[in-house]
Amino acid sequence: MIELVVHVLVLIGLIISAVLTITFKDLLAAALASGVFSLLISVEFYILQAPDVAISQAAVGAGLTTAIFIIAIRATQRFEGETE
Amino acid sequence: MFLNLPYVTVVLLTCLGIAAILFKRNLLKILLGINILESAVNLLIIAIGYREGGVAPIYTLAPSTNMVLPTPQALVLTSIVIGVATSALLLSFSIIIYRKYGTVNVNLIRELRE
Amino acid sequence: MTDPWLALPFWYPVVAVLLFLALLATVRLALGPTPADRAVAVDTVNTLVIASLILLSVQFNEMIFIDVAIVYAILSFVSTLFIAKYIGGELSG
Amino acid sequence: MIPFLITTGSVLVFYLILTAGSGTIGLWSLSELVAGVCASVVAGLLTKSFLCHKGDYRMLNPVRLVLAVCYVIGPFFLEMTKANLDVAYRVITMRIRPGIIRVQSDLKSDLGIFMLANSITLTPGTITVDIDEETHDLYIHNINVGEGDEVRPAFRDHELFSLANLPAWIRRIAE
Amino acid sequence: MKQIIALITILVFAGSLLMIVTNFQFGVPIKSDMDDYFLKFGQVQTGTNNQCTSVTFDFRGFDTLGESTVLFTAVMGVALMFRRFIRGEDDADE
Amino acid sequence: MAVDGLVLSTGYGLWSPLAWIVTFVIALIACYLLWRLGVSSYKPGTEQSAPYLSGNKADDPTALHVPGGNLYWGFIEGLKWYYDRIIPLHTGIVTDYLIWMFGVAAILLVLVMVVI
Amino acid sequence: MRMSKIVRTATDILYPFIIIFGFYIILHGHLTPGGGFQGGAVVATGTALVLVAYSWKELPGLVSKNLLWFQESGGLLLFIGAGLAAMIIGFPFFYNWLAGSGSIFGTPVAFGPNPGDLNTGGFLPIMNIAVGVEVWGGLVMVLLYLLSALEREERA
Amino acid sequence: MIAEMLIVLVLVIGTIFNALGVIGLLRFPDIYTRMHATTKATTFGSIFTSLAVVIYGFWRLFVTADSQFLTLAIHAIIAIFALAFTNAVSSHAIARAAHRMGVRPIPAVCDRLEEFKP
Amino acid sequence: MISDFIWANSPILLVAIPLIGAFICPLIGKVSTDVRRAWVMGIVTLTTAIAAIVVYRVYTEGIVTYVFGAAASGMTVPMDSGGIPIRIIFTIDPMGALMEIITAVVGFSVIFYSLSADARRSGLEQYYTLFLLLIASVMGMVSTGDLFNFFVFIEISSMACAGLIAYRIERGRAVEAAIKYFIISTVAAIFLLFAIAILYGEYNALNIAMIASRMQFTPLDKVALVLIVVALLAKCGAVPMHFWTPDSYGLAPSAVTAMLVVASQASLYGLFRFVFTMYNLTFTAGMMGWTLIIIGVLSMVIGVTMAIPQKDVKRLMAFHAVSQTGYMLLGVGVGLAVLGNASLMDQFGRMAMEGGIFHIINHAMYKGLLFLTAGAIIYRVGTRDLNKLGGLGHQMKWTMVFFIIGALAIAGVPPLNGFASKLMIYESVYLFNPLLSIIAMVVSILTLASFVKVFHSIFMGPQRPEFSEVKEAPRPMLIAMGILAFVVILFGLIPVQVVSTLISPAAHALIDRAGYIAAVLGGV
Repeated sequence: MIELVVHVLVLIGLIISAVLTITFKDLLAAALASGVFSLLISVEFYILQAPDVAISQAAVGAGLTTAIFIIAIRATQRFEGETE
Repeated sequence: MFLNLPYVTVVLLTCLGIAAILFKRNLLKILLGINILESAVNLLIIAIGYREGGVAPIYTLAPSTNMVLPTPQALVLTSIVIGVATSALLLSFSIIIYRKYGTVNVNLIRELRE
Repeated sequence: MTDPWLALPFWYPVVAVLLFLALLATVRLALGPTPADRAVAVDTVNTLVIASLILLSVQFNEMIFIDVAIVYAILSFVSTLFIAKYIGGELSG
Repeated sequence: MIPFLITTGSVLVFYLILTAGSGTIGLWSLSELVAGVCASVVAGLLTKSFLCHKGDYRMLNPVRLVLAVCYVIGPFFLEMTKANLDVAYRVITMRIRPGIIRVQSDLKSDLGIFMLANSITLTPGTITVDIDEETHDLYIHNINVGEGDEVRPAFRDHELFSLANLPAWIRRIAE
Repeated sequence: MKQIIALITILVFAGSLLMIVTNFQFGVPIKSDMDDYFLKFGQVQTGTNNQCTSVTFDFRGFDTLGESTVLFTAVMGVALMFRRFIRGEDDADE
Repeated sequence: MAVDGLVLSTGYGLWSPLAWIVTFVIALIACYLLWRLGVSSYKPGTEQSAPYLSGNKADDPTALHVPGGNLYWGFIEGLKWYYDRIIPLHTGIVTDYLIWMFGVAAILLVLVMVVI
Repeated sequence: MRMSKIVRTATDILYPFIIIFGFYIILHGHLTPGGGFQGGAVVATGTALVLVAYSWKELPGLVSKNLLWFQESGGLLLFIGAGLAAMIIGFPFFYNWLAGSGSIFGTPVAFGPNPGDLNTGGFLPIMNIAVGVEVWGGLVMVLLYLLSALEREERA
Repeated sequence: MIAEMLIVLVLVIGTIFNALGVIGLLRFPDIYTRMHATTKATTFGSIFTSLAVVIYGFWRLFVTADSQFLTLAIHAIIAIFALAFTNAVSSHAIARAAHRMGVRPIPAVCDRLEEFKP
Repeated sequence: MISDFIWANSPILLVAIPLIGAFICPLIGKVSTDVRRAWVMGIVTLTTAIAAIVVYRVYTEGIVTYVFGAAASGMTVPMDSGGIPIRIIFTIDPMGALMEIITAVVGFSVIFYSLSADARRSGLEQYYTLFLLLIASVMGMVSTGDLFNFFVFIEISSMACAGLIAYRIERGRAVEAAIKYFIISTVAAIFLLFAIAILYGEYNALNIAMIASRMQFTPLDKVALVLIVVALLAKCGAVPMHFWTPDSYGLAPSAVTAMLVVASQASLYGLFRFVFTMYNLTFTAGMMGWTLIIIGVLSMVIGVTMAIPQKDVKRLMAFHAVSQTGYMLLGVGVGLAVLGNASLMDQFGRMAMEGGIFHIINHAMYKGLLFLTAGAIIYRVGTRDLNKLGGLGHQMKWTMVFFIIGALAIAGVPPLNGFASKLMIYESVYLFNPLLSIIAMVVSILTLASFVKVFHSIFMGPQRPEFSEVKEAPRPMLIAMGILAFVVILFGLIPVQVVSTLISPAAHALIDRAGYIAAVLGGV
């Protein structure tokens, strides 16, 4: 029962962070939320007994994708822009 | 035991990713949508390979018969690497686009039409 | 599997509480007026999740799963530094 | 050469700690030792210019290392516990009076100022916000500035700690 | 108009993918004969404890070669993007 | 017969490259013969080679060239109703392209699921 | 631009240990969770730590692009060469010709969490090292190129 | 039994401090005070929850003499060090960045750094 | 000894040699430019030779299988596994061999071409590396018998293509084309991965033959089928998803464009492989066939009508590529639609499929030739606007001849190869549905019309003063074009031999699902 609770919490966190990633107008915040998303999906892999994948996802999602993304934001623009 | 919650999550994440791809106008946001979509597929593959009460496919203790399937993990490893490579390439394209066009809004990146 | 220590009921509840706290911290992630607030929230989530990963590795009785937590502890530092460097306006050539 | 040896040695120790309990030669197996030496030589070659950046080898002194361990589990941990009780009190009562103050320190080495800054961050009511690169003055966010303290231009470093004189410890370790 | 089409599309996708939820049962793989082979013989054939690695590098090693090549390709693409131009390389075209 | 191997038969029609080549060669020979019948009093560079436009002076040759964009003006004008619909579809916005892709997938999904 | 002195000192202390931890993950890829890609990503992130704490231009001769190119190509060539070696001794491509051979990396493996049986796994450790080296070079190179793009942005 | 009690005690302490940190994160008015809550309390709490794992590992090592529990304990200690080390430094980095970005401590009584760098 | 080695390992050498060439290429470029050229040329020649060996092997021995990492290369099913293949298996049947011929020929001539075309540019080491990677990935895509491996190769090919499209980044439009192509192909690859996940979850197998033998046609299989079809249609540029095609074909360097055509054909090959081998005779065969037919007809019509008003020569040719893709889809779609009916199949279905498959190879050849001529013109003249070009027939005679050959071939004028395949498609499709055949013919006429326009604008007319300095294209370019033109004429003159030796076995291999399964799983 209690593992179900843990599982559900992680899945809810996934959905929330995905929604936040999409809805933020500030791309920096979106990148942060995407970092949380990949962290939580790594936890989900961990719970589903895939530690290799969890390390991989943590390394990529936490460290590198966020870093590359922030450099890209720095090189482009930070806000999404309201105009069509 | 866990019902089919991971699969439901996969469906929801897929919808969110597609929504980000189709409704957002910013290239970097579209990239984030693609990332979410990829993560959804990865989660689906891992969830397919899960066995109730299984342990990781690493022989740390005595041999156990109830291990989760190893192939999905191998597939997802490959898929994650492909995801990071995709992100890197797409972001560098975006940087060049911004340098040339002054924007990353897809509605304004349309010199090639008709 | 017959290890009596595994039946001890105190790992999972703590993990559940920690993850719940991590979810609470995402509220600050959603609200935070400045990016720095959001970075603090992400840092908090990272710490809490690392703690729960360490506990989960004991729960699963797989001692080497703890490597994941170490990797995450190190790597989240790097991404936090990148964020800090960016919002401090120091990220340049 | 000396930086390479120091880096390799410390890295090898870390590797051996990581793989402790793997075999029969002491706590380690033979292949583990061989792999550890190879890996640490490579890592030492690649990172020798970092760990011994300033050409300052005083941390090789075993007394200082022992003191460092004592420092972490002794006074530092004590201050940290107090800090957390303090935070708990402030979280519950919301009785805060924050401000950024300037702290002067006579620590000279990089490691010393680094340890002091981290100690300040993890101990009562204070967070290091910025550092003056030349004079090593720390700018500190204090959650509860004392009455009348906001007019003081600078503090001494030991005034921040109440239970133990952490700067003195750090001076003994790192200077 | 486009928004409505996109919304309908997403709904259709969600409906189709819900079939995954109804057809697969979480925790019970439908078939597992290939993976059972890996779990049974992998340790003996490849001499590894980590069956995930043995699948990644031995049984499906060619995929891993492809994966590394993907990374290599991406690095090449990024290097191509940020290369330095040689002098006088103006595009005569257009 | 060796020629059989060169005939592409589709059941209703056939295509024989060999016969075609023979025809082509015959046509070439005929052309050559016709060319030989001509009078060789042509001198390049004189007014014989200039185009005769009812006695008017010829235009500058470069101005006579019809640029490619104008070639099928009539065709495009005649199918204006079609082109007015089809060209705006190529908007140049990548999201629209993705909507097309997802839309086709959705239509096919509905077809596969519902119709059959 | 550099970050503050505290971050730089922390980087100096942490960097060798991150590198060795990445090596640990690479070398133990066939025994514990981890492997070439994961370890390579950890090491690359360690280098990213240096890149972020210092300015990428003032790195003391560590991150040279030539070395990175060589790592990238060399890792992949080692990988594919391990496969081709099987072909040369008469087996199909990617045949695990070292497993169970009794020579280097050829002893059978025992059960255990951290048994120190590094000398097992056939050519899997070689491949792990190859992939690790390649991933390290590749990811750091991506970061370096993106950072150099930033610099060019500022000059323009 | 004593070990169990100890583990439960440590876990409870850790959880409480983590909770306090998160509450502080939600309640405090500006970023610097929030950072007080998160940095100190969550680091301390996480150290305590991980300390439970260390105690568990050493206790089981003592009982069973199985070397994998030594691995567990050592890796948990390393995780604790990594956690404390990186948390302190990264909170300093964020605070510095926030101040450079122009976030001022809102209810502050004094701001010496403002005078140092106008 | 060495010949035995190469003979036995030829399927993997086909992929491994370009890969090794690509891995060494960035290092060797640091030595000298000439060394790099010689290296690239040698690698491509070697690849072509190996491809010839593989093709010869396939046409003499039947389906060739190669198992990675098994104790013996022919051991597709291990003894103790209970009859399931567990490793990655290369399965090359005549259809795959046909695609390998295309890749080898086009790749060889295109590398030869670009050695002279791009000699004065920067970033050439990455350029050639990506080119070799593209060749390797296309070879892998058409050789592999494993679903996930196909996905990996398709990712490599789309990344290499995107990098190559954006090669001239000083034009922002090239990067725009590349990013559009890359986003669409990434989403397509995610679709494919979704389908793979579903199929893996149902059958716990990744081998195509294994999945085919276990196929049960559940609703999930339908979802997977739709995802696969849409993904690969998008990758090959069929109509509602064709928007990336003119952009990327138009903006890439011409040599790359010729190779992009081949990469698209490889996706088409994947589509045919999955539909025919994995889902052969399901209850969706008729519907899928009609889907392919409708999409094919749409591609033909919209492609050619959009081509007519274009002013950019390469963009115009790109729209023709869309239109020609429609022919292939039409031919093979007709074959798929009547797959279950043996009498109809004998009557015209097989012929339609042969026509469609023959069109693949013809299209790769003449479209490659046309793009190379366009590239030569742009290289010498510096503009691609049809309104500004004119009168080049005076100086670029050989280019004009090659252009005429290509244009007549694409329009289906005898005696060139386009005519042969189009004749087969017309005749057989007429029996299936006369309307479709008539549409195809009309499209063919419009194709001819639009190429008359191109020919007129580029080569006809008086010599223009601004082009008086223009010279003939460099000799390596002409040789590269000559190779392709030779193949075009050759296939036009001996279509029967080509059809009976190359095309008919390929079509048979697509239909013969049991043979494919038996080659992998051992007689079922």
